[in-house]
Amino acid sequence: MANLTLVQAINLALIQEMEKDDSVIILGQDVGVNGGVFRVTEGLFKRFGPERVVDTPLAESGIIGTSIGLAMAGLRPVPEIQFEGFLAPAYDQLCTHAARMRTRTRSMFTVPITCRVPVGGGIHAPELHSDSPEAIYAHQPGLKVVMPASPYDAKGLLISAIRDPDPVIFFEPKRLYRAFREEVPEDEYTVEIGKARIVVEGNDVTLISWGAPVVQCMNAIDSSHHSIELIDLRSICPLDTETIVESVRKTGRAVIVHEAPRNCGLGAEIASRIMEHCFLYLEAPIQRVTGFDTVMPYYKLEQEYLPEAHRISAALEEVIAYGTATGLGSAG
Amino acid sequence: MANLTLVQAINLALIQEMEKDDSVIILGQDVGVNGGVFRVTEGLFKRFGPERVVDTPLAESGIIGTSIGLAMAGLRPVPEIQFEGFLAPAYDQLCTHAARMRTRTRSMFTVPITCRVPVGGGIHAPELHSDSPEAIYAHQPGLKVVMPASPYDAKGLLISAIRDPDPVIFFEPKRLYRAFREEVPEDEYTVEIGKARIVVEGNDVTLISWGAPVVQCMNAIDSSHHSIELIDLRSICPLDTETIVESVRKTGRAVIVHEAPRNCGLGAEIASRIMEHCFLYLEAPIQRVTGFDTVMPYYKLEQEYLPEAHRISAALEEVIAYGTATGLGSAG
Amino acid sequence: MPAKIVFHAKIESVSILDEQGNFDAKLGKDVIPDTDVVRLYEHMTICRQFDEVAFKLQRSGRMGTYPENRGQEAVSLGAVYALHPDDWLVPCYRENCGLFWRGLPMEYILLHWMGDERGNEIPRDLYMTPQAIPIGTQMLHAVGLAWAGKYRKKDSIACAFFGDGATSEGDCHEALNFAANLDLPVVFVCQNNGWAISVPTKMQCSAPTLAQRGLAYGMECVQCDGNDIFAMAKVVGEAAERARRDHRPTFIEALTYRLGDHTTADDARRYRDEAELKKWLKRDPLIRIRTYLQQRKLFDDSREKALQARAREEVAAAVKRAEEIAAPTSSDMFDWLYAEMPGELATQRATLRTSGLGQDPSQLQEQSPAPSRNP
Amino acid sequence: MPAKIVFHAKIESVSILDEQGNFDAKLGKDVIPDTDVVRLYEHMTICRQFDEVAFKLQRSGRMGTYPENRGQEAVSLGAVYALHPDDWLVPCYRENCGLFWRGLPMEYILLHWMGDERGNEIPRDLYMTPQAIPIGTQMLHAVGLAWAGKYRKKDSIACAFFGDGATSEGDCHEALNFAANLDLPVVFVCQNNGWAISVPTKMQCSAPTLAQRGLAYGMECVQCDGNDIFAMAKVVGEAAERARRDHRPTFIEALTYRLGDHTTADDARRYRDEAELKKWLKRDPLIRIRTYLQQRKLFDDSREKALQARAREEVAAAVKRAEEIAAPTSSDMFDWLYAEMPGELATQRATLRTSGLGQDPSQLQEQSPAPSRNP
Ligand SMILES: Cc1ncc(C[n+]2csc(CCOP(=O)(O)OP(=O)(O)O)c2C)c(N)n1
Ligand SMILES: Cc1ncc(C[n+]2csc(CCOP(=O)(O)OP(=O)(O)O)c2C)c(N)n1
Ligand SMILES: [Mg+2]
Ligand SMILES: [Mg+2]
Repeated sequence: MANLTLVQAINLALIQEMEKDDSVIILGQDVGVNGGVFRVTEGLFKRFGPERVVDTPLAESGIIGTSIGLAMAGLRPVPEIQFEGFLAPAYDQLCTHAARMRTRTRSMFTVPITCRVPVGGGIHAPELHSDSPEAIYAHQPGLKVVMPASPYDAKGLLISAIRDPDPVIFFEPKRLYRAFREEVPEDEYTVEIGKARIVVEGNDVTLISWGAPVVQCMNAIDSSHHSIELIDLRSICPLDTETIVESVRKTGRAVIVHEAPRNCGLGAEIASRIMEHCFLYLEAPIQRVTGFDTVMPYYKLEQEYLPEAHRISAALEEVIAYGTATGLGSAG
Repeated sequence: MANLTLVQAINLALIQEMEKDDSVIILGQDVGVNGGVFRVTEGLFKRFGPERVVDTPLAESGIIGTSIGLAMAGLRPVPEIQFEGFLAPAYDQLCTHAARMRTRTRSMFTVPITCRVPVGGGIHAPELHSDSPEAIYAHQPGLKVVMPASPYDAKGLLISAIRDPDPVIFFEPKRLYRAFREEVPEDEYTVEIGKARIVVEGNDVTLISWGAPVVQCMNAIDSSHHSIELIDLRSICPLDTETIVESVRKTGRAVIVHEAPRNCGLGAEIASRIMEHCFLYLEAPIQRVTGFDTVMPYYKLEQEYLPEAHRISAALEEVIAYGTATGLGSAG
Repeated sequence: MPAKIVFHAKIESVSILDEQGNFDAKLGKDVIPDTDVVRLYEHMTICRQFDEVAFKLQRSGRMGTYPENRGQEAVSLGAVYALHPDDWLVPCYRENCGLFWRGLPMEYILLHWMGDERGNEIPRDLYMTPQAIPIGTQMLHAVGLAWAGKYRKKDSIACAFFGDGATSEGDCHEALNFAANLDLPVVFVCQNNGWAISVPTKMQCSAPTLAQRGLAYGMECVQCDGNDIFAMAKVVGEAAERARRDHRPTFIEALTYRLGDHTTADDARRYRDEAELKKWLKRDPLIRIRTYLQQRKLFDDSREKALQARAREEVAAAVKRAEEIAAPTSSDMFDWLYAEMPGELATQRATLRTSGLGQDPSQLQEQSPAPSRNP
Repeated sequence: MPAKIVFHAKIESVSILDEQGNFDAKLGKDVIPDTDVVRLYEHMTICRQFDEVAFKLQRSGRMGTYPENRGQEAVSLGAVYALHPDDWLVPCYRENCGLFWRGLPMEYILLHWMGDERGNEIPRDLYMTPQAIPIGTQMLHAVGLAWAGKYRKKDSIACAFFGDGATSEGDCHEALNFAANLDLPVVFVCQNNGWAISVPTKMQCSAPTLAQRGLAYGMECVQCDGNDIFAMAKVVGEAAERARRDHRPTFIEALTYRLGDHTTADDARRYRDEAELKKWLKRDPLIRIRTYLQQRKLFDDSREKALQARAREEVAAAVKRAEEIAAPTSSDMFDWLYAEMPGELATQRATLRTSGLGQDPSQLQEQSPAPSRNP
């Protein structure tokens, strides 16, 4: 066991997978000597050499497109995209090819790439360094999308992602990179893709989030006297509907929290699934505490944009109170 | 009045706006002499000349990126992207720049472009010629997204889009291009962006769709003995929540139909809004009849993938029956 | 020296067997032995027949959109002829002739255009990727495939095919740039057939040649007569050697012409000058190679007749094989998305529905309406 | 002629005032009158002061990430000097010196990096677009702006600035290709400063020059000493004339060097050789122009002293202006999304919430629980 930050946990996972399997190679901008702009690949260039840790030209479509080719030939590339805003130029290669190659060729070709991408706001970065595009990639069948919220999960999920035979977008909440440390086993282990984690058990309401806002959810729980169940999704796609449904069937209420804009965000999908599966159990409308339906502002206003604890608390209180005052508890 | 197909209605709208305003120019692949691969711009090259109807290099990011520059300088470019699958290379320019320019510059620069894109399946086209990416663009604040389902709306919406001071993605359901004719006023008129259309009034259930599946919805209604209210969204973003909510508060039940995969599709957003606004009125879980959460198959199976009338009918029947048998009508 | 020259370049154009049947013996020496020329001619003839039949299949409603390859056969054939059997072929959709030469059964191409993914289920030992529909995107895959070969210290390289239109896409540039800067063994073969649907090449590249695209990357680049199978074989052979030996990429502009419409959905008469077509009909690669053989008495009319019969037979057999394959079943849509099927998708597969899945009917029986959980 | 030469090219590199202070009188004739050289020097000095102060603002927590411009001032300044006041400037983020010369108040740049969109609310009569964060994307906007000018038969052109790294992006290629093939009046100025964060230029372009990127498009292209304001002004001036006269674009590679870290978030010592930096410190464009002035007695130490004082004052005043601007209010997030605010967004703005919006509390009073609508 070591007490690691999220950055360190990812770094450790990369080292272990690279030692184990020489088909794993890293490519991207500044991943080599510089160790990545967030230092996630620190030390890897020295350890594994320039053939396995490769600085590429500044071209995201190129990074993903060549990774697809590398993967089609049997390697397991782990491309890094520097910020989620710069995943956009690779959208085409990801959705048009990576996601479809197995289907298109009936498994004759597969694309086992793990595309690492720092994600989200809260670090006072410039424009396009603070977005949360996970719903975009979840909407594309054929991709898997994960986002850990803790060092432990980061290591286990990354190892799963690298070993996964299909393309995985591995979003790293940059606000949590060094936010806290956690005991992380030194040996390799996996966290299953597609399984959510119940962070806190509770009975009054189910709180669902992923990535950096999980910490905000914890803060909201800490300041509440209600019994709140917190689910950290970890996997965006596939989504662990079962864990969510089971919880909401218990609590009858749900609040979903994410940084992306509300409109067509992942919250909508989760709310819809809950509604479909828990219709008869719902005691209040499911609430979404999310980024606003406007462009992520420059950093002076980012805190106002993000779903911080006070906004989560307000929604929790409201959802819990819903119906009780007027005796409509069983009306929903 | 003229009896026009959807293609002809769009063509007419383009002609009228170009005659009225010389800041409107058309650019794209094959839009010139060839009149577009679907012949939407037929005759325009001859009528307006090579300076206003411009064949460009084969590069979608380039088409949208230069359109952004043209618009920033005060023109109103109407770029055509040949198929929705090839909108993907322009995703970055659309979401990173077109959508954000006004916000980023506090209206000092604006991007009044109308990006025309054929969309959807059903015409036995090759791979990547049959997708429905509307939710992707709706998730990006700053874009507007529309999709007409009739010649009348096509003309009116296109004129609105061209005059709109902000970027609009104008999706054209290719399956409807020549599917039927409709009386279309010869004079110019607008259909307001952001307003849905109630196609058929009814009381038992609200059926919500847009684009080509609207026709499938009509077929389902024709074969049903229930009183079904059909809403054609027309605008994907902004979404006409009011019309939807009003209808569902009346019917208590809703079915949403779209071609895109279900996961994180627009149906999820609509269902969530209904649930938020109509919670106490809902008598059955809202249902989504959509494309499956798999890659749009090659055309031999496309009919099985698309939400055709029989699948819509099944959902309608089920939703209407829900709760009635067991007397749980008011439980939802 | 205030305004000094810091870079010099020139582009060569290679032709061996020209339109008039003149053969450059020096350049053409040992490029293709006579017996192979016969085989290549026969193969091209069969491909031409394939093209005609495919066109008719579309016209008679037995197949979807089809892009004729007619007139461009020598490009991919000459290239594939010059490559090793385990060099990656990364085609667009006008390389049937080269793909068939490598060993792809013809029914694969038919199945693809018949809207069936099984047309892309290409045996891995053929070392070819499926046809690429989104223009300009596949060259990056070639770069990755070549990179993997280099990483594994294999002798194999990758050869990407694409049109003149494709060179306008950003991905094309990124592919060339990656290959050049990372020293990767890729042969880029641009089929400049004069058109991208209705848009002439000069709107993709107003420079004197497309070959000079490669200069931007410090890459070897060369133009050649794409209707001249000798020139193709020679130029690609040299490029392949450079790739294998030095891990350096090459950009080849093959001058050719699309004798047909863009696809069966197109009507080139709307935008193309008949005179241009006529000029190029005379440059048909098939005529040229036939002339070569005739001049050298390597082929005659009776062999031609037999060949035509064989072509008809082989293509008909391929059509039969393609049409006899049972239609895909709806479950096929779901079965190839991931290695393991997620639960929700399995439900969709089992029910063929996206609605109603959450309405566990047992809820209605077992549950009393929404119990209140509040204190 | 079987292997004939079909294209020839060469790239020139232009230098007028070199590192040693040698001035090429012939090439440099009439490029910049002496009085202007003094003004340009003064301006550069103020910009250098701005850069230092901005760096410190970041270090002391008063500003976010900042990319130093130090060492690259002559590139944008020489370019903007050579352009007309209504020629579009389309910068990246190392063109402060040129933007300030055009008239952008310094506080705009500060506000931008202070995380405030008002830093981009640039008066339209300055004809400049906001700084571009996504690398390589803005050149396409320059192409569109130039196109609009041509369409409107205006005399104005567009000048795009970008780094060596940016030339690897597909969008860069598409921009160059559009400009070349559509005959658009654009001047592309590539600031080759040796690095893209930690990645050296040779990984963006392994060709001998970056200038030759332009050869791919049949575009005029030239290299020049970017730390030589005379060379910059001359080369850009000629390119601008070509654009105005012939509507032809030009690709200019300006050789310069990033004397600082990539941004304040970077530490170049991790990847950069100290010796390289030392070499370039001697080529500082500010030193060079100062030497020129001194040789010609156009400037002296007392003026220098006064200038330094003025620089401190002006920059301090700009900082004051930037910091005095009241913080944005949360409604600012919503107010600039569309010309007209959609209803749902207005609700979000009014409530600053995304939850609870649909829970019309009146429902609870007015409605009896979900009435059954079924017969
Ligand atoms: C990214 C993308 N944009 C547009 C299209 C539509 N399209 C199909 S083929 C074609 C022209 C391709 O021209 P070229 O690359 O010269 O190849 P050719 O057809 O001439 O062989 C176009 C525009 C596409 N398939 N992909
Ligand atoms: C599309 C994109 N990818 C990555 C980044 C992250 N990034 C910011 S600056 C930079 C390097 C840019 O290098 P260059 O173009 O040479 O400009 P310079 O900083 O040297 O002036 C990178 C990779 C970005 N901003 N945009
Ligand atoms: Mg072509
Ligand atoms: Mg640089």
